[in-house]
Amino acid sequence: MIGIKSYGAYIPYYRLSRSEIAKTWGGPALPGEKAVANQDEDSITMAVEAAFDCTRGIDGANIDGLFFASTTSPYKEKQCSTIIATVLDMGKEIRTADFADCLRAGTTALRAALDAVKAGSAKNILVTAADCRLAYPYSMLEQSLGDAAACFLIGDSDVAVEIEDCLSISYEITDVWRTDEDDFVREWEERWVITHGYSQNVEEAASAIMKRNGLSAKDFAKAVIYGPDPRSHAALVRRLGFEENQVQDTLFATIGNTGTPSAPLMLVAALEEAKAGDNILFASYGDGADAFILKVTEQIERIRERRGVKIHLASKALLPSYGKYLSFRKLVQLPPQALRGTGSATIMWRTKNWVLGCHASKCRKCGLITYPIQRVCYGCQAKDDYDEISLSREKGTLFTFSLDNIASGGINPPIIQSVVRFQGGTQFYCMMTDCDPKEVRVDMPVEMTLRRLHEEANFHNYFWKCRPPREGG
Amino acid sequence: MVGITSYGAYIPLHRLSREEFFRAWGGLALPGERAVANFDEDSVTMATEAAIDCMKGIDPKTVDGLFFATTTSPYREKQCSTIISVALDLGREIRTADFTGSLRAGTIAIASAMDAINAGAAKSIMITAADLRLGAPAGDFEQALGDGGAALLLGEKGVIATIEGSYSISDDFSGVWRSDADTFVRTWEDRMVLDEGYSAVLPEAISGLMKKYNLAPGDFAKVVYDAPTDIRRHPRVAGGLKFDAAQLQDSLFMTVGNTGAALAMMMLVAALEEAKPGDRILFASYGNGADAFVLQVTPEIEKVRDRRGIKNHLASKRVLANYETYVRWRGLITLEAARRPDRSPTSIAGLWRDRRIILGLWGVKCKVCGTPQYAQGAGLGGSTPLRVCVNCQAKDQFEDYRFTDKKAEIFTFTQDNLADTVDPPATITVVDFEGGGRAVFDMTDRDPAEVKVGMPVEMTFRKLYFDRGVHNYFWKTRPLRC
Amino acid sequence: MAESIKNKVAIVGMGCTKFGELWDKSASDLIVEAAYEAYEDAGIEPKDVQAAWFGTLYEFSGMAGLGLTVPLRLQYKPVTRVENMCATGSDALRNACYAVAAGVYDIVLALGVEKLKDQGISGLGMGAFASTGVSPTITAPGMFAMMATKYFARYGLSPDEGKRMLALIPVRSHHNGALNPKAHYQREITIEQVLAAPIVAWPLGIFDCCGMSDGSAAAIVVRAEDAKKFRPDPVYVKALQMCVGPGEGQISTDYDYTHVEETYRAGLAAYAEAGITDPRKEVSMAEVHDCFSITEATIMEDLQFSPRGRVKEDLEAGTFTLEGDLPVQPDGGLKCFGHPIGASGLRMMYEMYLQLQGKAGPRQIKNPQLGLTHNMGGQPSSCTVSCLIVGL
Amino acid sequence: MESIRDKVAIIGMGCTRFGELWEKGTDDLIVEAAYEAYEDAGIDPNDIQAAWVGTVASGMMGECLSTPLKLRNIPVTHVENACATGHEALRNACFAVASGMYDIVLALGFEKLKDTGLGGLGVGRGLHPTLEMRRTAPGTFAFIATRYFHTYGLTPEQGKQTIAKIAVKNHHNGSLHPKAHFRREVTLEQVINAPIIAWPLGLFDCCPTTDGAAAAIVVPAAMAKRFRQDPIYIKGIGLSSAQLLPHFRPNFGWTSFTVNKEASRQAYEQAGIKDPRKEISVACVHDCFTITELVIYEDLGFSPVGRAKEDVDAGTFTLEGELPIQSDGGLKSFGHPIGASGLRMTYETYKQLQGKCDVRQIKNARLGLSHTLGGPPQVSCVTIVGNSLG
Repeated sequence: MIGIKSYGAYIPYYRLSRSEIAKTWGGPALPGEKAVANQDEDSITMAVEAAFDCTRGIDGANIDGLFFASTTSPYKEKQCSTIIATVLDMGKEIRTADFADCLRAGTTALRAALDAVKAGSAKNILVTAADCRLAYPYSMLEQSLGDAAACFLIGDSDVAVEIEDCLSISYEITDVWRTDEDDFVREWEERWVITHGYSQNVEEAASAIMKRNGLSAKDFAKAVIYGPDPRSHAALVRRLGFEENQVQDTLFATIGNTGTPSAPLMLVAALEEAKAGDNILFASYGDGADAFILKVTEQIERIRERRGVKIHLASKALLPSYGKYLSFRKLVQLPPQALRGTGSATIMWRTKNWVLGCHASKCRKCGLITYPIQRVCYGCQAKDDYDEISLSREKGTLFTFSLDNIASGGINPPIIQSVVRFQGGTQFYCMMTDCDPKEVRVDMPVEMTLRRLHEEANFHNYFWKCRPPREGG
Repeated sequence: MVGITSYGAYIPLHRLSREEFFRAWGGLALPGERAVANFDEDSVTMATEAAIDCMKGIDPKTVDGLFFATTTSPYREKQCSTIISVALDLGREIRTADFTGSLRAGTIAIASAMDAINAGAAKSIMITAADLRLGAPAGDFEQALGDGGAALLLGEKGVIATIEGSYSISDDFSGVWRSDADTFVRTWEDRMVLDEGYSAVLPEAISGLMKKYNLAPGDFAKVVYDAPTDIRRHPRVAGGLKFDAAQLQDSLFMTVGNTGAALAMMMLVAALEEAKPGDRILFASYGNGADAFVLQVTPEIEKVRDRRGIKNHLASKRVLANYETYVRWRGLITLEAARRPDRSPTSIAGLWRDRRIILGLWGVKCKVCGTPQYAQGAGLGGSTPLRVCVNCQAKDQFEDYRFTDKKAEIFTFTQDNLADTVDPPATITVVDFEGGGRAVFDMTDRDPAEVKVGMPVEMTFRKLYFDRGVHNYFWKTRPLRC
Repeated sequence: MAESIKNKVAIVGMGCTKFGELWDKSASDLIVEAAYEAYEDAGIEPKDVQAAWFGTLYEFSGMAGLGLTVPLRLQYKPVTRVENMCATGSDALRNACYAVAAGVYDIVLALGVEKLKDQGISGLGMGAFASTGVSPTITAPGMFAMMATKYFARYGLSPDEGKRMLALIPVRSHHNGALNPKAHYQREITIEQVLAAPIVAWPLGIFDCCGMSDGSAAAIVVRAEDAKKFRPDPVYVKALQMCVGPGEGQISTDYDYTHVEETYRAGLAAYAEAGITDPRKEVSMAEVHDCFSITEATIMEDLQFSPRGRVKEDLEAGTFTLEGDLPVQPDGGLKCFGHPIGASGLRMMYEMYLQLQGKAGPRQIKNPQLGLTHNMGGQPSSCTVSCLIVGL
Repeated sequence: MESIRDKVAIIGMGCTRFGELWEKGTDDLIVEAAYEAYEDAGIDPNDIQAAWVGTVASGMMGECLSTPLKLRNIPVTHVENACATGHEALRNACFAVASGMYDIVLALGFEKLKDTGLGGLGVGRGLHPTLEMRRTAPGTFAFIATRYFHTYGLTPEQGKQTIAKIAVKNHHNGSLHPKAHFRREVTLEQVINAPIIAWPLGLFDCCPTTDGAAAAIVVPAAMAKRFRQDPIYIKGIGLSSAQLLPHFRPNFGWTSFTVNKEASRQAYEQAGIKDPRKEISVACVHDCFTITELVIYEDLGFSPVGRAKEDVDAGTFTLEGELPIQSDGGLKSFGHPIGASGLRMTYETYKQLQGKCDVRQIKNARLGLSHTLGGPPQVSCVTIVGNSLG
């Protein structure tokens, strides 16, 4: 049976209290907080994090496809799935695809992965979904939207969740949208959006798949159903006949509506609590709806050590101000920075193994590990005699650091310049992110995270940073 | 075995001689001409046209999925495959997906459709690809790029070309790219782009495919893969792989230009137009990696010979008078605003309510008197579906009646110089459909001097205009093409 | 059985501003000027007005009854705002007449106004009505041009012949307008000028189109039996008819684009109400809705002034000139007055009123008995038509 | 392997005033430094047979020197070696003279930094864009401070107090030098309380950005006395380049620089110095940041490893101390016009050895050391001069 072999999630470290937004603009505050991607995060970096979480203990080389779903891809013409696959050290002979334009793209990609595995054209496919959507400042939507990513590994052996049936409907409606030139999410009148878009479609798809399988609400341990806001969600699940204890929370109060990864993220949260034998109804929405019937197997216990939703949720820091959020999202004009980075397609391509893959060279003669890759060994001068090893998942310690007030050009100072020490003395020079400068100490443990470093030569340049380890994993 | 069951293509009517770019900017004129989408076309409309061509004689009910591939989607958050599926009158319980990001998006979508059919999740899936990429003025891309679309229907029954095998590689190299904020295609140094991208990765995929299926260059009647903007690289790859020049499918560079995510599929359509049963075709495409397929043509191919495809669309053309028209159509210069009243604000609720009427051009036929009728309303308050027959006043006695595929005749028309349009005068036609029905539409792809009362026209799916965040798609009339 | 309005009410006073691009005047200015001319003409005080009907189309010219009461400071009187596309002015008068005929009021005011020239654009928008945005990219001249295209095709006129026929209409209207101090355009033109003018919407050129103007006109309506108390020469209402079509022109293949059924039917009804059997003979003069030359041409046929397909002969014979059998647009028409929408119907009536009272100066038609006004709102394929007849 | 010791001599030197010389271009700086050197040596410009010019970012080719000085058809070589560039010009000039090829040569270093509109030094080039992105010089040297404090058990407060004393000392010396950029004393409190640039380094821990030029006339040792009675002889020149940036060097400790140790070892060996702390009379070292000077004490063998603090506290390196360091005020007071710095330091040791330093004069100076460190610490040059042969 084909299904989900592993799951992973990512929620940014930073949260913004909705009352902070309301305090800035006046007007009512929705309860809770939203997850806010750091200024160096985007949908690619978040998808990478979720994929790492999902592939904990799984060798990237054994995965033969990666699908990326997002409505906030940083490129119009350049495949983001390839970038992510490179980071994950997946091979070259793999299937990659970017699914876009639709908040349902995550489950659309999931279905495509199911097809590919079922059709025998791939064994294991990673499906990542991430979004970092912008709402107009001062709008109510600004309080609702959050940033996050989710990931599933789809395969046909050792599945933790069997996918027993799926159903899709497609629906032409311009309810919540962005054109190719829009920065901010547009929305038509809310009641219409909910009634004729979300509620009608999801109800139709969910009812149809239950009917087709001769199931009713009571047959499910959990109903994992996308919800743009808690109230509409509650009304819908009630109409579908679910009791409160069957309903998976929308994560609205803690993360916000995250768009493409929203329903997948809820599913991750549900699976964290699921027991073997549980039936789950899973549905997502966006220009139509996708519905799935899932059955949890005993293999679920094998993948409990993910950071997933629960642990990522617990690991957080509140942004001190709304202004910080504005600067993170570049919604205010900041002073120009005299950046030194000069992007170069040639250099980035040539060095993708160590830039994206986080590869160090390990000398075959003396065993010394050096980052970045060195052709002539620093220890024994052996030439071109090394293996590439990835440091991306290694844990290290902070060997030395400085809190650099000038490196940032005055924006969000200080930059935490870091020298990370890995086992065997490997040094990794980088910046630290997701950390309060006051808490930086020599010898503190750190882990690596891929971030968007800068935009030069019209590329988004991604590179690794270190951060205090998030909980778990 | 899964295969292609039908094909279709679309090339805009208008072409611009590359000499016109030279006239405007000096520098280097590439040979030939390029296809230029009309001001009212975009990747959604061109993909729709190609899909309509592909659907000729096929019942929409038999198609249960539509995948759209492009790098120039008009929306970032709104599924375009859904829009196209409504225009094609596909059902609601269908699979839709937008594949983007890569110039290989078309073949990626094909691979996904094959999976879905092989997995039994769908019987027949339409893959339609179109691109309308912009080269910055005065640059090489402006000359080399072209606009167009192609569509393939995949399924298991009535296969015209079986897909016998496939091979994909993924490669994180972006020699030609656009970030989320870019309007124009960017490129790195061309030699590096070609040496390390196209000329390295594409042959690797093709050789990998041949090796995997134990095939040699001589086993193929045709080899079809897309060309980069530097056209010289296209035959060079073939030569390196030991294919004869005769085996190589023309890149459409001289006639259409590089159509991005649609190019490989358009070339495949051109190849299928000439293919004979039993021909084996190698089909590949490049873009952040490469996909390669082995196809084998079946006798069923003869059943789809009536497509407009590439050949007929190529022959049907009008050469644009000058570069300035191109610049105007692409919105590359700011023109004086028309001194006309603002348009009524677009009501999205209205568009949604009438989505089948607007996107699917569905009208009604009176069950009492048999009169077909299409109501688009007078503009005030949005159009409303017909409830009462215009002829016999019977109320709610209608059956659905579709006008998209009906030919029509101009009853009367005007050339409106006052109307706010990118391509004045606005040619407005009152048309009577064959079989009955009357409606008023903008006319496109027309020569104003040739419009006559009684002239036969057909319907084409276009973008009327952009208003407050919405691309308004609707149908227009045009002189019969092909 | 419905009764007729014939001879139940009378107009005892009228006012009309100068029409034109009145940059220095607001809608309120125009309202005051038209109303006070009417008060004075009727010999009444403002406080004598018991109720009013206010015709205006666009919100920028005034909304609700307040648009009238505020500038005129009408003290807590009932005022109804009437809107019926281009027939708005006529419909304001029509409703005022019905209220008086009903015996509810003795003295009422009907006033129409439109202030178009504050928008900075040419042409009339559809305002803030939401739409699906898929209507054709067409303008008013474009809509009517489609009648010309089809009229020429149907009656075998080459475009040149057709245009030459239509050109006679603006040449005549400009001649009349040149004689009218209140007209927007007061300049004669030649056929050659008309034919050589730039094309607006083929086959219509600039001189085939009416202007864009500001203006206002007003009438004081009283019961017929009271009319002579106000003046010796009141004008009596003989017919008030209106026909609103089902909008089949864009849907039904039966619609022929060479005539407007609504005009034909409104005319038929008005003639019946007024007891007219031979309109060409009995109607002394007419002000019709000549928004475009082709519109007037087809109206002549729809109102049975000319036989179907043969208006060309009448135009060439000068039938509709001031000196002809049936003078049309004696004041210069929409062509010279422009079309401040709410005002037009009452402006037409103002000319009929003056002519019947023999006060039209150099434009005076000899011995008129019955005058007809015709307003058309919308587009050929979907419209509202009013047809009013007044007489001595 | 032979030694450069006593083979060549410097017979004339020149140095411009250092500072934000808004009104002066590179040509002005070059001409001023060169003509002071000509005059000091008592030679005519036409006597120059070859020249070496050092600049990192202010000029290209030998022509950048020959054009302003109108040097006619003689060989001019442009050298560049990061912050050791000035020293490199001198070093290569010395080698050419020692080889017997030329008799009278000019070595000149200059840099015009204040035309860029930037507060800091210009761009380091050649590093990968993603690695170069946010790298700053203070950020890199702050790594050393963090790690030095940590390794030797200093609290951040103790560490900052220690390096602050270096800034106080250098400002004191600079206040006595008419050509210095900063000629103002600072107090310990001022240094400690200054704004943080890159923690733990504050504003006064950093050298300024400055324009300047310095030049030397080099001749064979045997000819030196023909020009003047008090020529200064080259005793040793050591140069060391690292094989990998410290950022990426496995097991790198961030408390000292191997290149410093290696360059000084070479120079001491050539000069026959066994105990540098005792034998060197005066030293000008690369105090781009106070922490750099601290570790240089240890790298160059002036202080025991990990115990420079004791020497700092004891005043060992003040003008009156056992081994005066930065008698002219150092980079801290002169700034760091990169190509000029090595020659500016040599200018100070030259003048000290000739006894011409007025209020800054060190008694009985016999051997002077100058040291530059190019970075992100990866090249080090140590030049030792003496005022007598043998």
